[in-house]
Amino acid sequence: METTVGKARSSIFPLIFFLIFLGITALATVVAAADEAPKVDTGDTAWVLMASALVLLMTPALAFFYGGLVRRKNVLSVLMQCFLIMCLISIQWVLFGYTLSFGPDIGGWIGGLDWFGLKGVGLEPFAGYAGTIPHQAFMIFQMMFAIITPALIIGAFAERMKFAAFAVFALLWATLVYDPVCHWVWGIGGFMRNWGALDFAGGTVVHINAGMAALVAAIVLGKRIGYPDNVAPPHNLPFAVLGAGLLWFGWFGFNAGSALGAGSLATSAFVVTHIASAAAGLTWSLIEWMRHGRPTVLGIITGAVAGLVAITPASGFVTPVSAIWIGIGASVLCYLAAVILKAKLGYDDTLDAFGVHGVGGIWGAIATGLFATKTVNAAGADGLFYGNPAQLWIQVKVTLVTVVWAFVMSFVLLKIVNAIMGARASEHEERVGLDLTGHSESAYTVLD
Amino acid sequence: METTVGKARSSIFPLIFFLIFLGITALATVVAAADEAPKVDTGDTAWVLMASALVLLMTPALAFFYGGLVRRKNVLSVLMQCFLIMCLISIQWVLFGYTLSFGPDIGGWIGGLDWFGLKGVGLEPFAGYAGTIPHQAFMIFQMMFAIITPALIIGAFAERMKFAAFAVFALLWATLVYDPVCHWVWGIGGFMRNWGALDFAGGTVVHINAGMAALVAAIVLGKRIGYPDNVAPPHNLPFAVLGAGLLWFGWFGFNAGSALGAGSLATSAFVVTHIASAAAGLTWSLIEWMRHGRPTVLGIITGAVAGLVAITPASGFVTPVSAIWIGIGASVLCYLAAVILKAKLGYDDTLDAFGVHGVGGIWGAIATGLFATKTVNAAGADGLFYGNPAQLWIQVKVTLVTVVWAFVMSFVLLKIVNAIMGARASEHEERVGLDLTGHSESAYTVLD
Amino acid sequence: METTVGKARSSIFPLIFFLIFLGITALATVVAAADEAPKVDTGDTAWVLMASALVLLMTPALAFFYGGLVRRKNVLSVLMQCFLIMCLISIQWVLFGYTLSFGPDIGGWIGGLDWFGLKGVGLEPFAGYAGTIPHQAFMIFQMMFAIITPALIIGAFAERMKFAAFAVFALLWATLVYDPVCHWVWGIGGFMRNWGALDFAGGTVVHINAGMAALVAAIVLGKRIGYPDNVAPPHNLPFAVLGAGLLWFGWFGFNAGSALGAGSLATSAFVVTHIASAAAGLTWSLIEWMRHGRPTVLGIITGAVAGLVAITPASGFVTPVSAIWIGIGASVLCYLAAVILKAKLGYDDTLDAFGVHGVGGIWGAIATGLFATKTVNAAGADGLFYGNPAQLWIQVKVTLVTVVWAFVMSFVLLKIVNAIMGARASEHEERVGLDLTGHSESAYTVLD
Amino acid sequence: MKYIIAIIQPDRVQDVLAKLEEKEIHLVTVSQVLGRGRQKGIAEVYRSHKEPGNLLKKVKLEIAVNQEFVAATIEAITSGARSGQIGDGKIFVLDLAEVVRIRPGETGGVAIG
Amino acid sequence: MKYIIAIIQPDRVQDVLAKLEEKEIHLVTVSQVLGRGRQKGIAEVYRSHKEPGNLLKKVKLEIAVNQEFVAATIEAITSGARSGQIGDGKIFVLDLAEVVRIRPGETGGVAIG
Amino acid sequence: MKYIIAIIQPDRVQDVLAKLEEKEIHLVTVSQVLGRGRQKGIAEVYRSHKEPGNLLKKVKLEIAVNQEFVAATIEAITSGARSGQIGDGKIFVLDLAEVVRIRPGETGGVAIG
Ligand SMILES: Nc1ncnc2c1ncn2[C@@H]1O[C@H](COP(=O)(O)OP(=O)(O)O)[C@@H](O)[C@H]1O
Ligand SMILES: Nc1ncnc2c1ncn2[C@@H]1O[C@H](COP(=O)(O)OP(=O)(O)O)[C@@H](O)[C@H]1O
Ligand SMILES: Nc1ncnc2c1ncn2[C@@H]1O[C@H](COP(=O)(O)OP(=O)(O)O)[C@@H](O)[C@H]1O
Repeated sequence: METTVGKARSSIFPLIFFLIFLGITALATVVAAADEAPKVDTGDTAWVLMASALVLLMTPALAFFYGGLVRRKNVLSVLMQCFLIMCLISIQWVLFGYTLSFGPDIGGWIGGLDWFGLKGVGLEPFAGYAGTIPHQAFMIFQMMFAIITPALIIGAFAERMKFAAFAVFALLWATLVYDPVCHWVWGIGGFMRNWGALDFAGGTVVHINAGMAALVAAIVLGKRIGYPDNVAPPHNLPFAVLGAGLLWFGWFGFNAGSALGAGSLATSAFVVTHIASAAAGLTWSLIEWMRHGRPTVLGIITGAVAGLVAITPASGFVTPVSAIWIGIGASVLCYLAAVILKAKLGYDDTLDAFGVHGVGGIWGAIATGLFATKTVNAAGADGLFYGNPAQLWIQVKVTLVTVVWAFVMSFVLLKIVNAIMGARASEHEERVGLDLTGHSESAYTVLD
Repeated sequence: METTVGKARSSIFPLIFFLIFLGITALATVVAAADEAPKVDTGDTAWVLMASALVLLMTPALAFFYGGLVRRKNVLSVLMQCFLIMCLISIQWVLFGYTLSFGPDIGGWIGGLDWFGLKGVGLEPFAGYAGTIPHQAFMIFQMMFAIITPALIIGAFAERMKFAAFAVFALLWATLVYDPVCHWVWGIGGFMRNWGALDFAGGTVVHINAGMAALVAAIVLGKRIGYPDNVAPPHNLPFAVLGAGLLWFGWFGFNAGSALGAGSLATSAFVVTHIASAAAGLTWSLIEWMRHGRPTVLGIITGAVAGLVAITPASGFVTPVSAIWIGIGASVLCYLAAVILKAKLGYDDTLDAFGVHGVGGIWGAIATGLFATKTVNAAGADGLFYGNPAQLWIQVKVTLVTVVWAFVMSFVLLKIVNAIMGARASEHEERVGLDLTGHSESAYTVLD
Repeated sequence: METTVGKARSSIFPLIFFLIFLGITALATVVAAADEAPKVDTGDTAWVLMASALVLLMTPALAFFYGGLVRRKNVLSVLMQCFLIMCLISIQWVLFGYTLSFGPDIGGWIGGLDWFGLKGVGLEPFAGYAGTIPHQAFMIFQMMFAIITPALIIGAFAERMKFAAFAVFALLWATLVYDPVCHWVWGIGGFMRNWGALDFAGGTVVHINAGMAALVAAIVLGKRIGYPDNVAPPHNLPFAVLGAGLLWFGWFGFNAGSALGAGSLATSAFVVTHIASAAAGLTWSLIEWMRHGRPTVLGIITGAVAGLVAITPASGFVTPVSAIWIGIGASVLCYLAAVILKAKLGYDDTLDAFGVHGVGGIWGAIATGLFATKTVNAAGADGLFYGNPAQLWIQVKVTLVTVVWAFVMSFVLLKIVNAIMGARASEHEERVGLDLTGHSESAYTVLD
Repeated sequence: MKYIIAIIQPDRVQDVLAKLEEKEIHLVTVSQVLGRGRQKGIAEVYRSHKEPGNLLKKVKLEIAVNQEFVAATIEAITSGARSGQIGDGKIFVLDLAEVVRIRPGETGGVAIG
Repeated sequence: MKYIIAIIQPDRVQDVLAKLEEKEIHLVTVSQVLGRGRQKGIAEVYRSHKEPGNLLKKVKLEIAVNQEFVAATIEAITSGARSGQIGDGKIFVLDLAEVVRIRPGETGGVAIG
Repeated sequence: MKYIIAIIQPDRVQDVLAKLEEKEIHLVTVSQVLGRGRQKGIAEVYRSHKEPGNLLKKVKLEIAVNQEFVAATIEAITSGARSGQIGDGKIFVLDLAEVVRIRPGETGGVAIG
């Protein structure tokens, strides 16, 4: 594979230069790694490839989770938006998304275009990110995150956004909002990474980012006709349950895959992910049971997802027992946001993308600063409860910056899209349904 | 990871003491293993993590398999029961289920509480159970079994059990019925394990256990209103097919994952699992074809599941060709039970949880005693057909003990729950449907 | 595992003899491999097992992709056909399918019966096919391909074929059409393999083969009553989307699994598979958007599948950027075939099994001859664009031979089946629906 | 001839059909409807938000009969559908001007059966 | 004015609609129903247990027409729906007292079309 | 007594039910139907093939009322369902010979409410 190696080299040069600014030790490590020509580990690669497949599956899963909750006349529009993102963002990532996010750093803000079109992103490991799997394996794993993040936002504007406007917004958002934050937190040289921010699998990058965009979208697009009292209930709850089940399944790839190898760390992430989800699902049910005398299916699956969201940034740093607390906190806070707060403020976050991902993501980022411990991950840090308040402060800072960034940027982008092409479907389209008006299809036939 | 190791040690002491009673050889092995400080194998870990995810997926899969077969008005109640179990039993397992099942043995009957809250269940391998994967990986893999087992019982009392009563019963059953049997068969020191019982992936622990509980539940709760002639047919067979497909997929993790590594044994288990399922599905179809002139979808998926159940205990010990026979036997016997026997005796096992899991599990346990061969697994034993009748006798003994235990304990627990809170839904609730009366939701909207 | 080894040996002898005819070098390699007693690699095995599970899942996935697109009264018949194939072909493969396909070669045309009933297909690696995983792992992985290929054909005759006739045809086709082509292309000694044909994961063996059979079936069985204007639209598009999502997920196993290990090659195959699918889905949407002003859900999922089909033979040999071109080409060509050509010629390929798999497969086989490069896979070859027109010519030859073979054989088999038992359902059965008339079931209840 | 429309509780369908059988009234058309009546059903709750307007699931029966069967039909329906609780439903009797059996093209009283 | 209700076989809907078109009868309301009639459908079998009571899937057409169209409508339906086999269905003709078009609020004969 | 059948646009159901409430007309039966009318809906397109015959989704309301409520009912439906665009729907008024409440077995005018 001569040429690939060649390619790889050529783009390692700028990297090496940059590394000098990172200090000799760092440099040493990497160079060393480079010298030893890091060997691909089959077990690690098997796991990261499988994890990538699992995370890819999360987008169709999300499509069903969301699609089951909308009205019969809009279910296809949701599935379509999710599928479009799977296609569109994948190409964006290959062409320039990956290099903007992980390419050679420019001042801590963004990756350079050196890896445009994956040039130089070869099949040899790139020690800077993952020393035991092919660089392309890391690239494709990260691609799946870039795909699902904008898809999460759909929950906020479901049932009323124009498809064309959505497509443009999604592409802009992925490029101008997601890629930068991704670089700040995970890219070599990213300033938040240098602050020592802990975000194992995307609490800030994925959930806070998407959650805030969701809140903005709900506000900018306004309420659906008839909201809150004349909007029909979920048209197919079993679909939502199917989606939730597949999300839970896929999330193992999301979090445990972020260990970028199959060892103790992946195992730990896998375990706490499951536990937090279970604790959160149980908590949400109990809250409903106490408040209404009956736990609901929608409640338990929403809780489980909230738990998965909250554990995401913490999943590589906390113990199983801490995971229970994180899960409980997730359901309590997300319930307050999705049920109490939303009703109070009156914005129409159709499927609680903000209530669950925004709030859950913020809680997760903070919780990481509370429960993180080096006993789980020596490469991590200790949190407040392990005697290190500094980490909590870092987490707070990172959260605030991301919240502000995502809010402002999403607002600006939506306003621009709206000005150019109109973001909201016409009243007629909304009444008839987006499936027929937007895609000339109906989800189900009435007669045989 | 100093502390983790520390923890691990601290709770290995009682284990070592106990091991002394087990004789020097056993002791030697373990200590040796401990001395060599077993290294985590990335391939084995990747496989066990993936297998854990697959087994977790089986519970939502089961939810759809069951949910598709009930009436429209009860589908959510089934999905809810499955999801609750995913949450509830996970927490139970973390807090005390795992230590009761696999913790340091107490007289062969139960595990001690040393590992309460996973204390000392760390990220180092625990050679006693699996020497090449982190101890927590083994713990989480086993957790998924503890989750799905009580979920299997749902099939017997679907459409008529009160949700609260169900929740209490599930927790009690997991703790007082499942955990002990799990310890007897798989826990170090468990008496059945010491008998030399062969149960590769849970024929006794999972299927006979759940199957007998199902029979008891069907009897104790009584028939549904209108059974057998006025109960509407499956409301959504495609959902049942979806569930069956995902169960088949997940079962590879269930059986091949039980090899706790990715090598020849896992491969062998994977292969025979698939073959037995195929043979059984085909057999059930042929039986129906002969008896009614038409094979049914419900029939082929039921057969496939029966085959998966039957091969479970044998999956680490038999050849591909034996797997065909086991599959054929499974469908013949389960068909007799679910169709002929049930009609004769007149109990209302709604979805044949006993007919498929009870009968299939018993057949599997016995078949293991017939077809097992050391050529497949040197660590196993030969069965009757390989000249070792003793093994068959062991299998029979184990089966009988489990059958009696599960029957009696399940009966007692159900009676207690019934006495305290009433296990059966009111006639009104049953007529209106458990979705609306139990969870204030309907699965599908009628109008758009 | 003495005996297994014993077995393995015993049937390696004929193989060795045959190898002599293959020349000393080949012999040397294998013998060497044999001498070194190849060791099972846990990472590679974990990946191949997982990939096998993924490919198995593709058949239920296909069932939903197809099932969602037919009318309400025929959905079960499609699910049933897919499930029957899962059972039937698995047994066929174990008994004689595998040995016919991969057994010791007979004159380049077919495998001998030496491995009848998997005799001698043990748990040791078989270096000739895959040196780092158990032979049975290779066997089961290949089995999943043998299952899904005939299932693909269902799309062409859906809604009008008699179940019994289908069962007989499927078995004959798998044995007399699939197994030989599989041997030619992938079996040691297969003549196309010796030509140097490149087919990484089954463009010819799977897709062209099934696609041509589909065209034949559509022609031989004739149009459905009311086609084209009075055939109701897809009865459940979300099911089709679910199927497409799971197909995409499973295809990672299909293509990346074909690397038979977890390393750079698997990673490369994984990456290009995803990219081609994304590019194709996007392309199909854009075509519809331009032609009708609205992109459809059915369109984007059809495009995504077309992309997956086209990249299949190329997946081990091309770069990410080439994958984009292959994906674009797939959607353009398949759109022309499924929409323009089909309407012109007027045959009723119900779900475009030919339009997507036949045409997409042909494009993929040719494209491999254009875009293949040794920089990705040293064991491969360069294509036209990398200065080697010879490879293109080989690909064309292979395509032509497969097209002719599949067309003629499928035609003959269908005619025979038709003559013996009648392939087409009666008008009454077709009007009432195949679910009720063929399986005595209805997919959904109308009342609760 | 009369065209009788009855709205009943979904779980009573089998009982009513049986009763009709007893009275030799074999021909019935059944469909699913939603009803708003006196009965206040169980409110559905999503994200802790109570759904307004309780449209409950009901089943509609349509039966065309000759005059002499009207009483028997009503009798059969009421006996089969009555639970005594609110929500049992209603029976509406309309005049039926003409009936045509599609098959042989008979009309009137003979066609109805 | 008459209110015509027809119960036909599901697979005949397109044919009947076409026939109605020919007779310039464009306005129709269609719905799915279950019917118990003379036709003894194929019994459904689950776990080898034959389901009782064969409610077969049928389609219901509702057409409001002025007196002069009644014959044509019945003619169109019968011709489109007739297969000659049992189960073809029935046509019921009811008197229609009044019709109101919601849009402009027209009433009577003019509103019907 | 009259038996009123109305075909309206699906998204108007809530509005109409509300209007009916205002006029104290609580009892309604609702069902989903397909309608072919003047309104030419958006054609569905599958594999770039336009589906023929546009049967649009509509909702059917059935309301049995005493004579004195007829006007109010029609008024409520029209006001709630009217968007002014084609497709708003129709109201059909049939004579209702008899009503029986299943529960206590009342009949006639009292049973209707
Ligand atoms: N006047 C009416 N017009 C139309 N439908 C009615 C009328 N009265 C009752 N119904 C139907 O009958 C069902 C049962 O009526 P309800 O008032 O709930 O019980 P009951 O008839 O026992 O008082 C209602 O849900 C509605 O569908
Ligand atoms: N008297 C009736 N009242 C209500 N529905 C009827 C009546 N007669 C027939 N039907 C409907 O018409 C359908 C066809 O009737 P059936 O007796 O099966 O065939 P045919 O009309 O050819 O004798 C039945 O399934 C039922 O739905
Ligand atoms: N004469 C009729 N018979 C039966 N149904 C009708 C009739 N006229 C209208 N409808 C129903 O009313 C619906 C609306 O009618 P349409 O002509 O589309 O709008 P408008 O009533 O505003 O002219 C139609 O889809 C159909 O279901």
